[in-house]
Order: sequence, then C-alpha cells, then structure tokens
Amino acid sequence: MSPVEPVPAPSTTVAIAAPVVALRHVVAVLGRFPALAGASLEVQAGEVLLLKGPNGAGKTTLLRLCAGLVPLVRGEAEVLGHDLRTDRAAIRQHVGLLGHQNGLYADLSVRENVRFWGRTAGASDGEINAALTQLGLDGRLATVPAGRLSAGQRRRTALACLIARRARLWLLDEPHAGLDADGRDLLDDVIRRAVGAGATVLVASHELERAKALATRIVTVAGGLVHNESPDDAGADRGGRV
Amino acid sequence: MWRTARLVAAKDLGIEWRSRQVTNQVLPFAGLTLVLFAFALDRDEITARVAPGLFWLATTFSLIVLVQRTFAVETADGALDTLRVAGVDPAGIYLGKALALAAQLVVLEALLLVGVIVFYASHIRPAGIVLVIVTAFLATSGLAFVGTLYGGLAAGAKGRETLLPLLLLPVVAPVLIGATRAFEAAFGTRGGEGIRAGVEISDGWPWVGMLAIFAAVFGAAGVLAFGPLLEEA
Amino acid sequence: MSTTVPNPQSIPGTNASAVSRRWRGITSTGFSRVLGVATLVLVVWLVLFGLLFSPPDQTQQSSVRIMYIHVPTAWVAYLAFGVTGLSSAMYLFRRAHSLAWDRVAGASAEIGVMFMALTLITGSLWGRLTWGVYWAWDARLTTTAFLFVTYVGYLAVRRLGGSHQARAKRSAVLGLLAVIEIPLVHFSVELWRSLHQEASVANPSGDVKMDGLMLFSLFVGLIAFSLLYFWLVLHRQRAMYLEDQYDDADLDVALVERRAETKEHSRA
Amino acid sequence: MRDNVFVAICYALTLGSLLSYATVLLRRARRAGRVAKSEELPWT
Repeated sequence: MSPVEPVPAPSTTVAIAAPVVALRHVVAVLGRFPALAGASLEVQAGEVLLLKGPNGAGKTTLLRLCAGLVPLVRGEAEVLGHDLRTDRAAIRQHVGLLGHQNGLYADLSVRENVRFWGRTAGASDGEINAALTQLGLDGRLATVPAGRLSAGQRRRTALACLIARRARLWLLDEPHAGLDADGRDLLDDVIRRAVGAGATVLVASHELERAKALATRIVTVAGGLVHNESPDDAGADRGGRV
Repeated sequence: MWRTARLVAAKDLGIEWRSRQVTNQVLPFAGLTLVLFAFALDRDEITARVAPGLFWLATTFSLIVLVQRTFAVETADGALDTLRVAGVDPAGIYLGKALALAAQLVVLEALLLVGVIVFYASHIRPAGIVLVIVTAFLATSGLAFVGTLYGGLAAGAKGRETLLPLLLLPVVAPVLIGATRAFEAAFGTRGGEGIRAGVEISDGWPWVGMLAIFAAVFGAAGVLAFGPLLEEA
Repeated sequence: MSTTVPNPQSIPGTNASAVSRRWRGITSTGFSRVLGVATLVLVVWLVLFGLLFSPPDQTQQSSVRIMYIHVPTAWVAYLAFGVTGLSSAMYLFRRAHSLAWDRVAGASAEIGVMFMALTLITGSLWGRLTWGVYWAWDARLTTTAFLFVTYVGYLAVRRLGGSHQARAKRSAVLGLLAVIEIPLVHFSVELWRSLHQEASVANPSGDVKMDGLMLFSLFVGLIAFSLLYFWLVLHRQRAMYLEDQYDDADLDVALVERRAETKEHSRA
Repeated sequence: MRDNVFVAICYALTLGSLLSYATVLLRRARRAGRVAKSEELPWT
C-alpha cells in the first residue's frame, strides 16, 4: 500500500453530508449512575473532534455509546446512519474503539494479535504487515508475546490492530496515555492518515496541546453533558489561541 | 460464520499452545481427582465398578475449570469488548470457542481414560471400543456446547466464578448419566460379572442416541442464544 | 414527593373485608382484592377439608392429608415455570420487547421456586411416612429437584444488574434454555430409572384409593393454590413495575444532581 | 402419632411461608410505591 503523504487537516467547510454521529439528549447509565445525562452532539464526516473534560465527565461512556457497546436509556442516537436504539450491532464493523484496555491476548505475540484482529475485520496479510511497519512493530518486537511488552508498546500494538480494521469512525479514549515522545508523533501521523483516508475521529484526551494540533473542533464534556466550545479556538492551522 | 469460527478456534488453541496452562495445570487436576476418588472409595471392587462414573465426574469438573479459563483469556485485557466491536458473527465466536474447548476436552479425556484403566483396573471389552469413541465424541461436543454457552452468559458477570458451576452443573446432568451408562456397557471388569450383571454392549446405544440429541439441541441453541448473551455480558 | 395513597375507585357500598382493607397497598385494585378474598376463602376451606373433613386413607392413615398440600404445590410449581418459559418467549419474539413480559417471567420464576421448595419438602416428608425414606431417585422427583436448582440459577442471573432491557434479554434467553432442558433431563432420568428393576414408584398418591370427598378436597386444593399463584404473580409483577419505576425515579434524581454538577463546573 | 406431626409440619410450613411471602411482597410494594405517582400506574 503506497504511503499516503499527510494531507493538511481538511477545512471545516466540508459538504454537509449526513452526520456520522448524531446524538440528541442521550442518557446512558453505568449501573445506577447516569454517566450521560442528556448529551447532544453532531459530528460531520472527516472531522477530528477533541473531547475535553474532567475525569468521570462521561467521555468514555460517550465513546462506548458511539461504538454500540452501551445501551441507550433515553434520547436518540444515530451513528453512520444506524439508529442505536434498535440496532447497536450493525455499526460495529465500521467502528474502531481504543479504550483504556488494549484488548490484546497476553500469550500471543504482537504479530499474532494484530493478525487475529485484522482477520476478524477482513484485512489481508499485506494490510496487517503495513500496519505493523507503520507502528514500528515489524522488527524483533513482532514475535514478543503481548504480555511482556511495555505499556507504550502495548498501546502501539492496539493501534496497529485498529489500523488493520480500516474503520470509518475512530473512537480514541486517551490514546496519548503511556506513549513516549516519538510514540505520540506516530499516533498523530496515524490519525492524519486515517482522516486522509476519509475516517472521522473522536478523541478524548487530556494532552490538550498535542490534541489541539489535530482537532478540527473541540467540545467539553462535563457532568454527562456536551458543551460546545466556539469552533474558532480549535485547530492550530488557524492559529487558534491555546 | 465458519471463517470466524476457525479464526477464533485457532486463536484459542494458539493461546493454549503458547501458555500451556491447560496442559500444565488442568490435566494434572483431572488426574488428581481420579486419585482422590480412589482415596475416598478405598476398596478396589467399588472403584472398578464405578470407574465410568468417576471418569465422567472428573471430566465434568475439569470442564468447569476449562470454561473459566477460556473466558478469563477474553476478559483479561478487555478483549471481550473488542470482540463485540469487531462486529463478527457471534455464532462464529461461539462455534470457535466450543471447537477449541472440545479439542482440549478430548485430550483430557484420552489421558483420563488411561488413568481409569491404570488406577481402577477397568477393562474395555474389545467390542466396546467403538461405543467408547462414539460416546466420548458426542458427550464432548455436548459438554463443549453447553460449557461455551453458559460460560458466555457468566463471562461478564461479577460473581462469575461461583455463578458458572451453579448454572452449568444441573445442565450437564443428562450427559453425565448418558455417558456413564454408555461407558458401563462398553467396560467390563476382568473375569467376574460385567459392571452390572448381563449388561451388553447393545445396551449402550440408546444412551448414545440421547447424547446425540443433547449435543444437537445445545449446538443449535448456542448458535442462536450466544449473540444476545454476549451482548449483555 | 410524598404520595398520598388514594384508592382511585374505592368500591362504594361493598366494604372490602377486614383482611383486604389491612392489606390495601399501592398494587391492589378491585380485581386483585376480589381475587385475594376468594383465595383466602378457598385456602381456609382447603385446610378444613384437608385436615378434618376428609376421611383418613385405609392404608396410609392420616399421612394422606399431606397430599392435599403436596400435589397442588407441585402443580403450581410446574405451572409457574411454564409461565416463565412462555413469557420469556413472548418477550424475545415480540417486536415490542415490552418489559411487562419480563416482569411476569421474573415474578413467576420467583414464586415457582418457592412452591418448588415446598413441594420438595412436603414430598420428602410424605415419602418418609409412606416409603420410609426421605428421597427416592424417582424420575419425577429427580426432575423436580433439577428444576429447582435450574431456576435458583435463573434468579441468580436476574440479579446480575445492568439496564432493565439487558436484564430482561439475558433472563429471557436463560428462561428458554431452561425449558429446553426439562424434556432432556426427564427423558434421561426416565431411561436411567428403567434400568433399575424394583417397581418405579410413580407417586406416593399412586396407590391411594380416592373416594368422593378426598378427590373433592384435592380439587379444592388445586383451585385454591392456582388462585393464590395468580394473586401472588399479580402483586409481584406490579411490585417489580414499581421497583423499576423506583430505579427510574432514582435516575431522574441522579440526572438532576448530575446536571447541577455541571453548573458548579462551568462556574468554577 | 408421628403421621399427625408430619402433617402438621407440612401444613404449617406451607401456609406460613406463603403468608409471610405475601406480606413481605405487599410491604415492599408499598415502599416502592411511595415514589411512583399512583395516577399513572398501568393497572389503576
């Protein structure tokens, strides 16, 4: 697969197609606790949306809801044209979720992990190897069992699995956590390539300086609600204030 | 569906091949239960007479340990969530995991059979070999289907370690009864009357029929029910 | 928000009998009160007939009186599990996925387990008197014990939590699986018992010659316990509805607190 | 004599447990009902 040269972040005046994510007053509960208490959000195709906000604000639940893992208690939610109330499973082929846990099999080697997750999404061996090389995992590291990797290396392996899935909607929950400097550069490059290939990305992160460089829009999630920030303070390419 | 099943089965067996946890821990556990039974029952005529029952009891207890292991692998690093997000056909996951579980069970049963012959001086009538193999195959597939189905149900639950035996043991009762009676028909102690006076090989076959029904019913039920169960785990 | 407990349609004229007035609860309505009174009358009637009026049996003497309790509880237990299986199927296969079916399944299972326990206890006591042994591996008894353990597991799964819909779907699937297991277990135990030559003891009541009055008392028992079952399911299902409402009401309160939380956040 | 004792146990046990279950049920319903507004209950 020929390396795609990084495309500058698309301008925000993208044609208003059907929104990739459309949430209206969504309530979702974790046990008894209303993690999402009437959140509303709309994300257009190709956007890189940064979710800012304190811990326990509901960011993780919001991402898991968009991935169809959390049932909707109230409100309406549509992802990639599918109504989450009636059919949560249909969207899952097109969605890639990177949560706090990496979802790796400790006993299997890096290559076997990425091959397994890639195969489940129908990726060919070529794409799997490309994902490995892109994350710098194709050398000696590929044969090391995932259990023996450092946190950063496990994050990269999880990212490689994500790339091999070629998802249209990326849901990244604090992807920078645990990555060293060049790991973060790799991550930003991966996100840019994904957007270049037409994916939409939702990033929940506390690393604001780095994430802002990528984000086309920033919203704050607090108390289970989404508060839209004014779009002008997003996107380094428009010289937005920090 | 079958592609996913092969994929998941290969992954499970790959994990077992790498970690060797089943071979190093579960197989000795099964052998140990045979020895403990011998201690408890003390006299040889008794153990020889109930050898088939002890064989399937040891297999059933090992089944619980194997099922807990196969789903612990999934929940260890959140792979269960990633499996759901992968959007693969749940029936494929079910069949894959059942296949891997069945493979491990067959290896376990082969060793147990040797153990039973050695420890309990049981003797399989030459004509009974076919019955033993067919019974073992059907009972194993039944146990694997039921184990994977209820393992999936209990996988995400909080008290899953104690919930699984409570759910699984009543359900495997028919297999325990059927497989043991079929084995009794195949076994025969050296000299002396058979396990039960006048038990012929042919008496075993109706039980094999029942085991086949059990495996078929739970195979179909699993394919249908595993998806919704995995969804809520 | 305190709610007075008005009885929306207090039945003018017919003052509800003392018993039902004491039990007036939020879940009772005209119909449930009538059902409750009828059940009470029939149960009292059963006790009188069972203990006093019906003649002792020639062979079993007065131990046959246990039959008037044992057989109805067994009948209700099997009825309850039938209802649970049916409503589980209704919940799963109806597009509406209405939680009412799930509540009926849960209520019926809970009551079924209680009746099943009573059946096992009274059965073994009766067995002690008639056969001299508390338990016999008889096909019906074994299946009953198996059902009891299966539905204890079902209730354990119901308490696993998660949203109401998640609980409902998981319980419904397990409810159907339990129904599939019943014939399998019964068939295998039946086949197993046929191996043993001694007379397979069908049921202690098998060798009791039923004359008019005994049959009548048994009949009263069946009716009384069936009505009691429906009355209990009715109330239990409504109590579950209120508990779910209670959870949702909790949810509204929690939502209000949650939103208040954001105000301090944005002000801070 | 033992027959009568067993019979008494059966009757007392069955009726006692059913009665206690019913009262627990109604009490729990009343407690849960305190919050729900009684007008919109589906069965009234």
